[in-house]
Amino acid sequence: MNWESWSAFWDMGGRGFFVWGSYGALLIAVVAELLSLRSARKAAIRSLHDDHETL
Amino acid sequence: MARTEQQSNDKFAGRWFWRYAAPAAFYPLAGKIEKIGWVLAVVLAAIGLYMGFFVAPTDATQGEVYRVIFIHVPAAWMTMVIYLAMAFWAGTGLVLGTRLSFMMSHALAPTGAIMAVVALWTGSLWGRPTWGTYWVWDARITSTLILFFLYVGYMALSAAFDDKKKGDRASALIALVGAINVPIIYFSVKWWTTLHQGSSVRPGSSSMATTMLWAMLIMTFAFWAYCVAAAMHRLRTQIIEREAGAAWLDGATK
Amino acid sequence: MSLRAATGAVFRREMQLFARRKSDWANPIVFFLIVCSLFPFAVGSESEKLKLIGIGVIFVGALLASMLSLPRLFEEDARDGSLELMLASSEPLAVLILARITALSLGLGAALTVATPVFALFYALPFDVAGMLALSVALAVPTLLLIGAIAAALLVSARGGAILTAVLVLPLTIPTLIFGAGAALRVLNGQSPVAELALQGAFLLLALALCPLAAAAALKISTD
Amino acid sequence: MSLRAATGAVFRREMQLFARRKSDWANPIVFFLIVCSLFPFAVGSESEKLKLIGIGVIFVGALLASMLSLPRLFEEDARDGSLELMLASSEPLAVLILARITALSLGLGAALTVATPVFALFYALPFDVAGMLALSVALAVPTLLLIGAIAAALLVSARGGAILTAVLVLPLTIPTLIFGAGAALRVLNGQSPVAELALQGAFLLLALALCPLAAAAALKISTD
Amino acid sequence: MYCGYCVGLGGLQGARGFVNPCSSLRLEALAAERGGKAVFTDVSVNVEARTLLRVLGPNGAGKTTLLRILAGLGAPSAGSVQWRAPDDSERSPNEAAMFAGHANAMNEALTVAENLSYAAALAGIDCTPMNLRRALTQLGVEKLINRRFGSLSQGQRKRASLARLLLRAQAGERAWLLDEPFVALDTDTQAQLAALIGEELAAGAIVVLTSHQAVAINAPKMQELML
Amino acid sequence: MYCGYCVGLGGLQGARGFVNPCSSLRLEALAAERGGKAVFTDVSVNVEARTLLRVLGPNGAGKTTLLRILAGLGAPSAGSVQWRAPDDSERSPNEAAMFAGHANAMNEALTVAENLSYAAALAGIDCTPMNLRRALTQLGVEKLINRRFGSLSQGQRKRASLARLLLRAQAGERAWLLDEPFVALDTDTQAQLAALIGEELAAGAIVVLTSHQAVAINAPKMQELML
Ligand code: HEM
Ligand SMILES: Nc1ncnc2c1ncn2[C@@H]1O[C@H](COP(=O)(O)OP(=O)(O)OP(=O)(O)O)[C@@H](O)[C@H]1O
Ligand SMILES: Nc1ncnc2c1ncn2[C@@H]1O[C@H](COP(=O)(O)OP(=O)(O)OP(=O)(O)O)[C@@H](O)[C@H]1O
Ligand SMILES: [Mg+2]
Ligand SMILES: [Mg+2]
Repeated sequence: MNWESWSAFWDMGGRGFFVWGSYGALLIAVVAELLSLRSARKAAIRSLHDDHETL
Repeated sequence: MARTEQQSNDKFAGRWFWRYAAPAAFYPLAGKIEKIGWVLAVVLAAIGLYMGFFVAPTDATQGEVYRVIFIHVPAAWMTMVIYLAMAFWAGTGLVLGTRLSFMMSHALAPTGAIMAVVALWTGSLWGRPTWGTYWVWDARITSTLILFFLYVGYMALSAAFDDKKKGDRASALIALVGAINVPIIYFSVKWWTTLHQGSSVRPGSSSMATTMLWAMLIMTFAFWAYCVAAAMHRLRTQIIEREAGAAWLDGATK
Repeated sequence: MSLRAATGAVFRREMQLFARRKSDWANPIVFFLIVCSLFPFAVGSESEKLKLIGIGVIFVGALLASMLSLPRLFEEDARDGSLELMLASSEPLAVLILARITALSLGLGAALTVATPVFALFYALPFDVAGMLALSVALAVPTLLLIGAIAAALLVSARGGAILTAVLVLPLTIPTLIFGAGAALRVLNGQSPVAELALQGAFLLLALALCPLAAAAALKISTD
Repeated sequence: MSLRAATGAVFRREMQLFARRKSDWANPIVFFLIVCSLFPFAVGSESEKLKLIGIGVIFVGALLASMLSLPRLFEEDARDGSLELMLASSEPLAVLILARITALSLGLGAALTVATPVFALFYALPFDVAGMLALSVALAVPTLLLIGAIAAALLVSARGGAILTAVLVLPLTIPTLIFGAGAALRVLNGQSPVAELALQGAFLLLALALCPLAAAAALKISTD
Repeated sequence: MYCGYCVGLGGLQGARGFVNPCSSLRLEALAAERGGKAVFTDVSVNVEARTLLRVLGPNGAGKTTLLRILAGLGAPSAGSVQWRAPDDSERSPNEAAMFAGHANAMNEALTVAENLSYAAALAGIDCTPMNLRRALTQLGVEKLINRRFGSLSQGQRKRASLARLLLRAQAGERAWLLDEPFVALDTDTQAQLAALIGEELAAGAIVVLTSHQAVAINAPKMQELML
Repeated sequence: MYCGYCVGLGGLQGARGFVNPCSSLRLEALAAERGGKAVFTDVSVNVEARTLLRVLGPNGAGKTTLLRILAGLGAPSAGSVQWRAPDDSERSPNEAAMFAGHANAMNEALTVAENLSYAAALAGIDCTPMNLRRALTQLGVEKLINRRFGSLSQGQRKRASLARLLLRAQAGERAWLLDEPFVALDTDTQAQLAALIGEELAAGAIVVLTSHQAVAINAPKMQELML
């Protein structure tokens, strides 16, 4: 095991900002992409059924 | 002139490729691939991150900060791989006239651009403690930035057409033009960095422990799985948008 | 024979337009001049500083000026319908496009090339550097117009305007920029610019070979 | 009350358009990013040089990006006829134009302001300079859009495009450029930027008072 | 569909705060120029409420030019245009009339509802969701209310943009200035629009119309103006 | 104005090096798409020399789309278009036909002569000054030959741009594809153009025409195509 404690883990040998800044950005990017995927799908299905009504 | 899908279908009738070139046939298959992708991404990321943070040792020269590598390198690789895949499908679409090929390249582009941003961001954060600066005009870095521009140009162009079909073909062409330019740009930038060498610190390569390497490889596969799943999801959304009115969709989306 | 007649007609018409409408080449020059003169305001006017940035500013200014002239290639023709004459012609479209780009390169390229050494003096650059910069610009403008023609052709039927053209074209011009400005930098540093000039020439030849074909395909896509 | 309703509607519509068409603000930002990253290729990547030109390049880049967004103000509306709704309204045209420019300034200005400090990293600028530069850009973009609206209104019915807009607008923005870049330069040199900021604010107020009236007059001239 | 204000109660304050819903229109010795050349001169005409004014003339005679002047979009080179309320007070063109020209005046990126409420706000109309829905229903396109305008077919677009005319709080309240309104409409929609024009006239409005097509309109009163 | 090549001497080399001045046109199971949607399908028709083909249909039926395909400006989504010389050899659309669409295809900064000789060169026509003058004279605008196109009135513009059709070395040599040619013409010019079409037909040409206006044309043979 590399880490003595959780605080050592978060500290990353004094480079926590850089390491967690990177992983955090990845997390934000992934979450944002997933949300946009989901909202795009919802919008597509909604307009699909709208179309059916007007046809 | 590109052949139309109808003509192509006649000519190649019966081959598996053409069977799945029809959106209706590919829709369920894409759904299955997507599901497998999500599962693999989560499982592999869990294993890779565990190995990266808890098994792989501290790097002798860089300390803990090197752990950025487990996401930086996969993201950088995906940036390039996705661009190639995108250009490949764009070319296929232009040559064979299959709708699904264009949809495939549209589905890949946003994920590729996001990967470029992740590679640039993580690289910058890594650069500060290792090279003392967030940004260096290094060949590899600069090419990633330009690749990001090419992604954005592709997406902006396809959004600029009201006529979807035109947008498909136009952006496919620009994807191919970009793909031809990528190596030219890479070597030009490389030449340029040697021309201006001196002040900037150059990325050194450190020999890696095998556990580090394994963690990185597993994370790379996790990124692959994620990108495939995201692209398949986007592809299915596009099929829904574009095939509106087709009878088979009613059952598929209920 | 008929191909020669058609190409000749395209080229001649472009030249007539240049002669008839002074603003077609005057505006890009003025734009170039303005961009070049903005930087001293923002950077400060010490000649040492200016010398450092001069080459870059002038080269980027020339790139932007020729990029903003790109709509001239097909936009007006698409509006008044004369683009269809070119599209309907039985002569190869790529050759006709090449004739157009050649004419535009000669007109715009000559104007920018002549203006370059003048602006170089603003930036306190020595004569030999100014000359080399003019040569670089003369080689770079046709390359940029060739690459840009693809984007201009695609955007004939799209919304987006100058800014989208720039987003599509500028990244592709980075190699030209590197070697174009590089040649002048070499001269500034007392080195030989031959390698850079050779590479610029190679890019121009490559663009000559590929871009008209791509632009023709693009035009067919966007006017279909 | 009806004036409030009309101005509110103009402002809201502009914001809806921003939300609906991501490319309206994404493309200018990418253009800005590309222009900022062109200069190092032409000037060299030594951080000392870059620091020198960084402020100027970023400021000019922001100016060009907002200038190239100007057609968005009236061009599309003129094409689809909705400009006539604004012209026919009994509310004062200048106020309606001001609402539009305000919305565009908020959208584009915010995007450019957020992007500025990031790009400052390319040029190895320290954090405090990056912050001041962002503030300067935030003040300069509305000023530029206000001045530019006059040109955009005049060019609604003219041929000439982006390059003519640039030729008309850029010279008028030189004071903004001098003091905007000046404020950041002061911080870089460890001095106080208060005077420059005050002047920038004064320009903005002056533009706010005069430009909408001039743009309204220009729009009436060019659509008559 | 009878406009009480107009005929009997001119000048009386309406229930929802509306004054003088109908107008009359007077052109005096009107002349116009385009690009420095006279298009028409000395046009004088007097139009009362409930009247259909057909503007006739060949291409380039200045019909569009005239309608734009009536809408306050252009200035005459001589003469005057006066919109008057029944109590003879003057009204601005924007309060008195709505103009529908060749273009749809709808942005393709916005929804039908967003476009229409923008148009209403600029015309000084207080556009309630109910008004909006009613207007679209009258044209048979209420289902499209939240669709992006750019995603509609040509016919749907034309109908949705005509709904702008029906947003007024009360029928007959405003004059309609229609420049070639039947262009690009199929015969059903042409008839429907003609009926709407008829109703608006009956409710007290003035309608000024240019059209190269001969569509029958049931008008209480009719005048013609040859340019 | 009689085309000898066409009727009696098909395939013979003409005096100035022209082969097969007239054409026939065959459409087979033609279908077209715009923006991914089918506009028309399965159009088959056979047109011989000296025939006027009227293409009919409501707005949006695909008339313009069809004419552009015939001119080689668009690709069909299925089926084929064949232009054939009388000796049955295939010809390219550009050799066989001239297309005149809604736009004038003339640049405003250039003179009439410059515009027309550009158009001729691209159409593969050897345009002598005599040809050019004759074409303009036939339309009554020979005085305008050296005027800047932008300085002409709408009617003059239309006439000058129609001169493009008359530049061919010999009457009847090329088919004419005319998309709404009578729009914006006054009645005199309409009659004049109708007469020119009649002459060209008599000389052996095919003319394909779309028009919402009913203008009488004196055609040797007439076919209709309903879309
Ligand atoms: C094509 C894109 C890229 C690839 C394939 C890539 C790949 C790699 C690899 C394999 C490493 C670890 C091996 C080594 O230390 O050399 C690495 C390290 C690094 N990369 Fe990247 N990278 C890319 C883009 C970037 C970008 C865009 C940035 C910065 C914005 C960046 C910054 C860094 C830094 C700071 C390191 C650590 C260097 C060191 O160990 O001294 N990289 N990259
Ligand atoms: N923007 C303009 N600049 C200069 N002249 C113009 C302009 N628009 C129109 N004209 C001229 O003004 C005159 C009147 O044009 P107008 O559009 O009012 O005619 P119209 O009667 O509506 O014709 P149509 O039946 O074709 O709609 C025409 O001679 C035309 O050439
Ligand atoms: N650029 C385009 N992109 C997408 N669809 C188009 C485009 N141009 C036309 N269409 C569509 O193609 C169909 C056929 O159009 P076309 O112009 O051929 O009709 P048309 O018969 O000539 O009509 P009109 O009588 O109005 O001239 C229409 O439904 C139209 O909406
Ligand atoms: Mg009109
Ligand atoms: Mg048509």
